Amino acid sequence: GGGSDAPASDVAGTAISGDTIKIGVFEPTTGENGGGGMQEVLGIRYANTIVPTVDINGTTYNIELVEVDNQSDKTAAVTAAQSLISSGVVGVLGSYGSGVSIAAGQTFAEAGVPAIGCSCTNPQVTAGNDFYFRTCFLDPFQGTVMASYAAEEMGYKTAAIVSQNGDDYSTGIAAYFKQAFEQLGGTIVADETYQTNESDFNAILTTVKQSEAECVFIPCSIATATLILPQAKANGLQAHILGSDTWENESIVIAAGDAAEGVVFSTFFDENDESTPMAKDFVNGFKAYLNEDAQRITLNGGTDGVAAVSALGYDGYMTMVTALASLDGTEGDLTSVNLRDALAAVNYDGVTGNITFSETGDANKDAAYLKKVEDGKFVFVKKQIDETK
Amino acid sequence: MTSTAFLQYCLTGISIGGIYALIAIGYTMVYGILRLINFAHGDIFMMAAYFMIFAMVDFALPWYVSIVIVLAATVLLGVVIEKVAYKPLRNSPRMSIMISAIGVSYLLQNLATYLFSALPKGYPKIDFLMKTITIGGISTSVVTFITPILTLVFVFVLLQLINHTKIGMAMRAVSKDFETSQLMGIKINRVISFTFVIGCFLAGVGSILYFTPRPSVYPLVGSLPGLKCFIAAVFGGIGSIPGAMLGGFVIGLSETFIKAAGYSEFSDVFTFILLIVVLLFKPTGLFGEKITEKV
Amino acid sequence: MSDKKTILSVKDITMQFGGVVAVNNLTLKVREGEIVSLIGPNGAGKTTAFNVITGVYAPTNGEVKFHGNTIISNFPKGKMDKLYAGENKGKYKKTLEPTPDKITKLGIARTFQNIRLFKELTVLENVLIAKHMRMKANIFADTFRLNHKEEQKMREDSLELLRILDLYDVKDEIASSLPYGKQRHLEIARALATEPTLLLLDEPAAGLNPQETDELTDFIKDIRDKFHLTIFMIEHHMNLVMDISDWIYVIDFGKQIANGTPVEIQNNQHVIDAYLGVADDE
Amino acid sequence: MMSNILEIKNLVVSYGGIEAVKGIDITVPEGQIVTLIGANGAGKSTTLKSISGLVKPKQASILYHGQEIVGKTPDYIVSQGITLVPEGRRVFPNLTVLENLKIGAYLRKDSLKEDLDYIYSLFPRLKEREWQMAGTLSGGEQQMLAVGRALMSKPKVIMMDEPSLGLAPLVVKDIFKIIQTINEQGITVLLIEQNANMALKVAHKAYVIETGTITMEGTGAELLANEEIKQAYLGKTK
Amino acid sequence: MTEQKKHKLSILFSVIAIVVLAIALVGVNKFTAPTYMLRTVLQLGSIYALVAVSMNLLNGFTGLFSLGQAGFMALGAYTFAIFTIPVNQRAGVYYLYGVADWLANIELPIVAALIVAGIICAIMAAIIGAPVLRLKSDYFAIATLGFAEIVRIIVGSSPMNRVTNGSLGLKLIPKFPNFYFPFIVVVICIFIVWLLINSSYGRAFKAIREDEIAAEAMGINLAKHKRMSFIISSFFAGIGGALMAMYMGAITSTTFNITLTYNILLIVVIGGMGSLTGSIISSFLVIAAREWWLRFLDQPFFIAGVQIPLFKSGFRMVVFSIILMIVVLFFRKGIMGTKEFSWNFILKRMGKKEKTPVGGEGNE
Ligand SMILES: Nc1ncnc2c1ncn2[C@@H]1O[C@H](COP(=O)(O)OP(=O)(O)OP(=O)(O)O)[C@@H](O)[C@H]1O
Ligand SMILES: Nc1ncnc2c1ncn2[C@@H]1O[C@H](COP(=O)(O)OP(=O)(O)OP(=O)(O)O)[C@@H](O)[C@H]1O
Ligand SMILES: [Mg+2]
Ligand SMILES: [Mg+2]
Repeated sequence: GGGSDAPASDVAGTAISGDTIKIGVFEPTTGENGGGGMQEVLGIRYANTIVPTVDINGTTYNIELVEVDNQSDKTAAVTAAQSLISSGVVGVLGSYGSGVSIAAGQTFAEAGVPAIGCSCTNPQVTAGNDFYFRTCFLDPFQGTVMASYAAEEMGYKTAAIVSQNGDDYSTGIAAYFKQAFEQLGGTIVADETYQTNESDFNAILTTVKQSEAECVFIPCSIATATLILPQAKANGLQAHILGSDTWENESIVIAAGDAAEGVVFSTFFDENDESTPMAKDFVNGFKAYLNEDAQRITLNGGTDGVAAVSALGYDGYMTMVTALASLDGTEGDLTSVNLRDALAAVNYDGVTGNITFSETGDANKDAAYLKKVEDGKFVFVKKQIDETK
Repeated sequence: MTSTAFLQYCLTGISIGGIYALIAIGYTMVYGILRLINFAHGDIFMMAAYFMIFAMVDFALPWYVSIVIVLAATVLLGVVIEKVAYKPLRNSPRMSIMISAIGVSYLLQNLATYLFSALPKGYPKIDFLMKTITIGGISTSVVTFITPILTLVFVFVLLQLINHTKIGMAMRAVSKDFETSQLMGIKINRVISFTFVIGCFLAGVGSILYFTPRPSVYPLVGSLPGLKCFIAAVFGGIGSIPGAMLGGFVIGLSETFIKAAGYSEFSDVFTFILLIVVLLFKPTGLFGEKITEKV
Repeated sequence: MSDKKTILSVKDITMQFGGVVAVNNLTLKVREGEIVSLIGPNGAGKTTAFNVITGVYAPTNGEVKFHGNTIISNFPKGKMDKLYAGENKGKYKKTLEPTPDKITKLGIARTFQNIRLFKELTVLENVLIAKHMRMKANIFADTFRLNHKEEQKMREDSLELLRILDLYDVKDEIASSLPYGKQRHLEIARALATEPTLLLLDEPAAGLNPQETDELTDFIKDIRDKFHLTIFMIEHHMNLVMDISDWIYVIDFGKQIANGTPVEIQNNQHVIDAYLGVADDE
Repeated sequence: MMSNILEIKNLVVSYGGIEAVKGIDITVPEGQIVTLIGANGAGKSTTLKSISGLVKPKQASILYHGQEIVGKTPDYIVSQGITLVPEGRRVFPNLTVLENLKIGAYLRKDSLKEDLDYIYSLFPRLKEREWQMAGTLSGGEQQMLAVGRALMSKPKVIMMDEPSLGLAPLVVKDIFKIIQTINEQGITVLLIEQNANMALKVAHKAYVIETGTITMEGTGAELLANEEIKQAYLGKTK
Repeated sequence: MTEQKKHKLSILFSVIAIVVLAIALVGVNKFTAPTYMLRTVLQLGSIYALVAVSMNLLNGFTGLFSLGQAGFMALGAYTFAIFTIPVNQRAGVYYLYGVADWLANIELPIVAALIVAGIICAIMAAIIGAPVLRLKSDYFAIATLGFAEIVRIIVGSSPMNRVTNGSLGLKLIPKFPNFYFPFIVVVICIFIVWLLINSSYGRAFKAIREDEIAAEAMGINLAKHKRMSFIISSFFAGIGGALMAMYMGAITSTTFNITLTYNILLIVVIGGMGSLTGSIISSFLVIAAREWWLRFLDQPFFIAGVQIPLFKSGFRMVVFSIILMIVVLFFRKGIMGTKEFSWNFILKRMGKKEKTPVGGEGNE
């Protein structure tokens, strides 16, 4: 990271010692994003049970996960990151929610420990940070995808936006959606924001209703989604509700019930996509893993549905392991900085698609999946390819 | 703004305002007696929602039984909190109890996360509350409609209780001076518990009314309503029950109309500015007792 | 009457709390160097009069002059205009409502009926605080100790005062831990530290036993002489009042009902009826 | 021989290590006026507070009608018929004068009308101020209210901590008259007074407390005549 | 004589203690790995110590119950960030909305920006202080809380996009130039507050805390003194906010929500309202406990291969809240009460030993 006293090139990093490799799991398990964060952790834990060891140059190392809770809070995130570093991790996975990742980014960079953001979509996470990678697509792409779906696929001329004040994830996507939608000739007729932890949206929804927008784009947290949907229904809102990647989460459908019908959102992963058979195995395996233990079901929101973030967590872990396995050298010069270089060159076929990283550290993913809620189920709508790539 | 839209906003504002009022009364009563800003009050409200999920979803009890159970459990929770976290600090500096309250608030939030996960849970449907009724062109659910009415009824009953009964007089006496109250033969612990019973009962009712049309519960769901109701209580003059009610309605209505005017981003800013302006003219809130200190 | 200069002159002061008329058209004078007492039944308005003079309450109507300068002046306004019960509505046109600190700066210090010390602070700190007002240094100079000499002098003066008032030995004690009598002394010491020319004492002997009250009598005389003070005092202990007062004002229901020397007052039937009662047989 | 309504044996109270009362014995015969006199800080108020349960003694036996009341809560002790007029008035500032009087009778279930009239006849000033918030009363008015409030509970024993503080001379006399009147009605009085002259005059029995110990006891008249007492507490005689 | 000697000895002891602490700090820097958690805890703890001290100046010393600390920290942090993010990287930071023209080419050195952050907060305090300080106790608290929320929302709102980057927040804020930087700044700031508190003005503040009416009767201008205390407190809160921005490297407006104020209040009360040393000690303890010592509670915990059921994610905060309440129960007035740490205790012991040989010294 620029501005720091430790340019990426000459940090020492952490060396692997002994027969155990520590991987940090930097996720919110409490606070605003505690729910989604936990699901990502579940994906990572599952991956760890599948591949608990890695062979580097003929030596087998155990992989130990070191989990730390960043509390969905940026101040806590920096210390949480620091505590991971001090426990000797060589790589980090996470975090759900871009804000905390951005906050902790420099800490990882200064320590020379590479991090893979699994589901954080804000460009700022990887921009200007040589040590941050990510396995998902970015907000600009996602915003564009949703805008083009609304404008081209559905032919909507007017749209409303509802986003969260002070939240970089939500505001970021909203801004890109607005840009793209207006470029495609549409008009944004209402642009509303709400405060963190808001739970009453009636006034905002009435305004949206008044604006007579044909669709409303609501990039928000899972909790907000479950609140806003029933209120929209009660309010008699006719506009088509569009969501962002966070919305692929069964707890929304469970909590919101039929109020969620018809909602369309973009996501990273389609468990029914035939083109990647790995996905099928993952889905079955993961469901079995969840059902093994009632506690896991609770943490997954009371169902055995597979959240996209779990898949991304799984892929993040596997990407890390692939990079580890590709390291050469022996104990002593196996360092986190070398791991970073290995990651930059990694090529891994994951359940969410093929993963290679660009200059900035972003996965070269060019596809987003659009899904729709029908009869309480997520139904695949279409695969959207990014033409700019 | 069309007239139906206007009515719609009014209804929204009055309804949410009624719930704010119910919670604000809890704040105000506890403050009135202990001079304690009970930071945990919003979280008690949140816990009440989880109780309802247990009762109706996990134990599949009918709604009328569940409501009774929820109210009882919420009241019990409040009384237990008082006994464990506040009572031992009765003779400590005010700030210590306040920190204990913050501690309870953190504890409830974290305990809820720890036990139920941070993912939102659906709030059960109470059918008769969700029935749609149509009045003068706008349709709304029963709950929206009865919330303000219930609030007014409760406020009326409470005012009678506090101003015209012995226990009410005892509450006002205890609020100023524990020792002398004891000298009058008042069992202060009982009076304080009673205050928590009322406060938590109202939080329980508020919780049912609030979550029925907003059926999603997660550990932090009580924090923002908690803060707003605290503001409502101050707005009306902390310690005053009609004040808390008025504060609740004013805040509910004003934030609704600010959002209606297209300034949703700044709705809280306006609310706070309104609060500060009111305080500048009425330094102890709208109905707050003037602190006349005889010199 | 002597030809001493009038130091404090209260004119037509009325103080109303809503409908309650606590002080009603009160006029009185305090001459330099004297000890003047204000007596009257409970609730007569004595403390309220003190509160008006020291700026705690802005009077509803009337004027207060100190050393010949008008320091407080007011007339009924707004709601009070209707409620006002006195007769001099139009007489005082000016509004002058200084805060208590301004009055203290002018040289009027007071003690309170219910002791109001800085309870958690030490005796010395209590006195030093009273000296703060007279300090010249600004907050910057004071923080960075650029006014070392001034601070030094403040400290010395305070210690000197404590020595005179017999509080030196307890200078590092917390004020609230002192026995009641000492607390009364400290209140007076603190008031003296503001370097007043007029000292108002509100029931200085309340809570003292007769022995201690006798000691207080001498003490008040002493400080009057030592600090060249004028003393204006509210008291219910008649021994004390009659012993040291040069002049006594009696008020009832906020109105002056008599004034004169102790002997005159003791024999005033009106005062006996309203306040003193028949003298004891001993 | 009259029975003792209150017997205090070996009362020791300490505030954070400092002993304020160092083992005193006091007996209060039923139907009498007993007074405690002593310098400031001698421990008089502490003694009364211990009896009414506001202060937990380090060690003591306090028998009321032969029943141990140490460790009981203040509200219980009040319910048994022991009332305290606390030092410093302690009226409820946010309650009206009338409500203050009513709350004095908190534990009573019978009609208050007569007693209210009685109190108002003792202190006509309170009648005038019936609806005023007690917090805005003058010092003396508050003192009257505090005494009136205690009387409202119809106690068997009334303990008064400096009831004449801040009262006008006329009212002081009234207070002592009231003390005698209620005593004649059969109420036992335990009185603390700085006005030792008056207190000793009305008292059947008196104790002198100095720095937490009892240094002298006797009938009121005996102590009144005692030279040491005159020297230390009575001041210059007029 | 003994007084003076005591005074001199105390100063000597304090100097020794400071030197020892400084050496310890150098030791930590030299001999621990740069990743060692203690370093983070010390840095963050010192920042919290400064904000806690600034809050204590208001709450503990002047008796003004303010809940506006987070607002001033936000203001300080943003001011600092805006002026220090390297000019050549601004485009990257303001990637979505662009940067305001007036801002595009201003870059201040770190120390200057710190002071500017403080001054902006002081000015803001002066502006809002005039009306708000007329309010009493809890009403003042809620008004300051309102102010803090207003600042936070406005900072993160869309009209501020080109200055504060709106909801997206700022990143690439310069980090501490070296390990010692935060400590030096914090020590200087706290030392100034300490000087202030022990000056005549500090005593006036305490008088206001004890009894406003009496203070006013002593000639203390309430409005003026309250305003001074508010402004100074805000100045240091601003610097604290700026340090926080440096520590974090990236900020958004949600960082400075009401929970932050609660956390600071908690530190102040646990340390003891009206005790600077209390605030300092409690900052380090609270931060160390929450961020370091209790972390293991979030990890699955095994004893002899058996997983202990309670230990799982989230348990740490549950335990932390319980500890919080227990601490309040046992230290009702906080760790230090209103007392400051002092050498008197040790000096008294020394005095006792000394008395026998020196003999005459003690007598006057
Ligand atoms: N703030 C107030 N609001 C209403 N009434 C008040 C207020 N302050 C004083 N009073 C009334 O004014 C009258 C005069 O009170 P004040 O305290 O001046 O009496 P005082 O002469 O000092 O009596 P005491 O000797 O008992 O102290 C009293 O009847 C009191 O009830
Ligand atoms: N709450 C307390 N904490 C600490 N010390 C106390 C407390 N209350 C009383 N004391 C101390 O105990 C001693 C006895 O106090 P007490 O109030 O009983 O005296 P008193 O005889 O009633 O005196 P006074 O005539 O002043 O009312 C005094 O030295 C006093 O300072
Ligand atoms: Mg008076
Ligand atoms: Mg006493």
